Amino acid sequence: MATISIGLFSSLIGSMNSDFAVKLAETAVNKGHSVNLWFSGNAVTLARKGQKSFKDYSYLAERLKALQENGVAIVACEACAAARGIHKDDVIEGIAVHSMDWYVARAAKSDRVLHIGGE
Amino acid sequence: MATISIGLFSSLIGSMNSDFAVKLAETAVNKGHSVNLWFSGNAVTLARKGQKSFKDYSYLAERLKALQENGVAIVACEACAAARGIHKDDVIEGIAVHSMDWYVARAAKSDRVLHIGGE
Amino acid sequence: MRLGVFVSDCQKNDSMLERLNGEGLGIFFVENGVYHAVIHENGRDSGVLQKKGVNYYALASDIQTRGFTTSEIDSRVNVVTYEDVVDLMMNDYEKLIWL
Amino acid sequence: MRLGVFVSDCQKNDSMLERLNGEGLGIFFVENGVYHAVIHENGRDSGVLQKKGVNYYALASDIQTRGFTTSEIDSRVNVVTYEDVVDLMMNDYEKLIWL
Amino acid sequence: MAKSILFVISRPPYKSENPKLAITHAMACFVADMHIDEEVEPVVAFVGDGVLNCIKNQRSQEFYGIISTEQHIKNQLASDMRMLVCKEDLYRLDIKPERLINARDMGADIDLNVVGFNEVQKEMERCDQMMWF
Amino acid sequence: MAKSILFVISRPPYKSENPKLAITHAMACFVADMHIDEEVEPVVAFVGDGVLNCIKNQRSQEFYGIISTEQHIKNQLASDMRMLVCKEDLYRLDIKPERLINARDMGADIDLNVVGFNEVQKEMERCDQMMWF
Repeated sequence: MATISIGLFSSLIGSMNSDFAVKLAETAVNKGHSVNLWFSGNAVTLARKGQKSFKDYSYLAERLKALQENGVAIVACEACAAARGIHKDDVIEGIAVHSMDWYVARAAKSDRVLHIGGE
Repeated sequence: MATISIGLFSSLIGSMNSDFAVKLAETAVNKGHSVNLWFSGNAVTLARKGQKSFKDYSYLAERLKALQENGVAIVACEACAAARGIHKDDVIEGIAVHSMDWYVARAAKSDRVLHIGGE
Repeated sequence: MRLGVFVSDCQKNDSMLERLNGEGLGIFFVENGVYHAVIHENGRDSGVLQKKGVNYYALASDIQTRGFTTSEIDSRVNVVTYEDVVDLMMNDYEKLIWL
Repeated sequence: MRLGVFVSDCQKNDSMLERLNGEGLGIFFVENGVYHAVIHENGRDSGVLQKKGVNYYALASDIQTRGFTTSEIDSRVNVVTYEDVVDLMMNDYEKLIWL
Repeated sequence: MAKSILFVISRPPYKSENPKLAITHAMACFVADMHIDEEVEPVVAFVGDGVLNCIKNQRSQEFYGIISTEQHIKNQLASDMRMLVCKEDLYRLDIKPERLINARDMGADIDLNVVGFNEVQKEMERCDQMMWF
Repeated sequence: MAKSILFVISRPPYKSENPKLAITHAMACFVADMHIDEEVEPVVAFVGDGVLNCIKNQRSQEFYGIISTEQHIKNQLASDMRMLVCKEDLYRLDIKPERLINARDMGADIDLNVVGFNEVQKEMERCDQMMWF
């Protein structure tokens, strides 16, 4: 089985990029692949604790927890998070915070990289 | 002097829409106009406490405080904020949280509305 | 190089797609990119569909989310699931671009 | 109706601009919209500049932020400051659109 | 005397939350008189690629667990909100009238109102304020 | 043996943080060997409207109080990072070579490297991984 790194740069709520990335990660894990998930830019908001679930928008916090329990490394960019007022204590349990070198290192060693660099 | 309502829907960091909206509000206030500033969608992240200042990106928290002290009503959309894990205690002092009817009511009574509805 | 390109938008950013070598190219229509596979703007197919030697894929759930059925998809385009996308990524394409 | 339209992007969404009645229209190039006033893609002016009866404005600071000087701006376009934008909004245009 | 706000939806659905925010902001007009001494009448117009929001049988609930834009539009029709759809854009994108959302199953008295862009432009002149999503 | 990552910048500056994130991610490659047993070599390529990032004399510091994309590019050149700029796009947008950023005042030994798109495509084949911003 292979390793895939997914980098997500688009923001939470309403951006279907987030839904796509999470669903792709779930599918890859179910097929036995190893997955890294990196949030940078506005996507760091996905890592924040206390998101309220609305029926209008996809609510991904629980699914991220499940991914993490299934062995997916989920990491948010430290600087991007701090710039948005999201510090270590604000992050969902099980999601880590690292600087960008973590992502590029993991990506370099992955079999596949899908970098979703939108706004 | 006139009243202008600015609605901002694009997110914090790196989106020059935020810089534009804040600079326009500052200019309008300096000219004696009355200004309402509404954050919805991803722009609610602008209202969050604890944003760290980086030289790379515009840091608007202090300027929002100054605007508010100069009489600008700054309000973030309650549902949009909650969906992103930003609750009343997480918001910069002086910025209010209301539902959308506040904005549409203020806009209806304004002389000019500039609604920046980007992503 | 077998290159997989994800097109997630309905706006025409064909210019970059046009330049990429056709041979071995796979184009994945996902999210609003699926409109390329079902909409006939001004009665014409999307310009993106005109490349020779390309394999086209469109994500079924993204088509159906937007009110279309998979039977409406252009015949050049393969309807795929998330499972298919993962397998194609792993087996058929070495590198991936999200435009 | 005197309508002010803010164009903040360099991509060509002329189609909506084309449809809006020219008479009394003001087009404000701000942020990346200023590229319309300085870039000659394939040697041609931006299609957005071709409308008759329109007043064009470009924000000086947004031009200079991107490495251009105000002397490079197309002669049909008025160079403006934030102060000018506020005055124009209040005095010359009743309604405003941010495209 | 009521004020009116025209909400113009120019972007497709399911790319960002933009079109949904337009609809929720329009709905908020119905209670805006809590804050001011007059009513606020919302009108919604779909133009450009925004007309893609109006295609029925959206299945986002099934695939992504989120309420569809279709359901939002139906709720608005059932609330008697005036909603215009630009004819030229429907034609350009080859979307036939029978594909458009309606809320008759919810007892709505009105349908989406397909009009020429000149009618949208008249609404832009008539309204007191405009918000372009 | 080093791995290489190609960072392709296809969007203009000052619209979103995207191009800057590309550059900061590329810089992070220089310390990636903290995490893995080999070095990671970054290469940056500007294509499409991304070439607009390469125009010199950007004054964002003066007008918006933020470090310019120009300064980021100069820092990279001074760190000897290979940076390609697509010739066809410079031509299309009528950007003359003398308008391009350089970092000679910072003692950089290399300049932005203007190349045909075919060279960018070769780099896409050569690299181990690709990130498209």
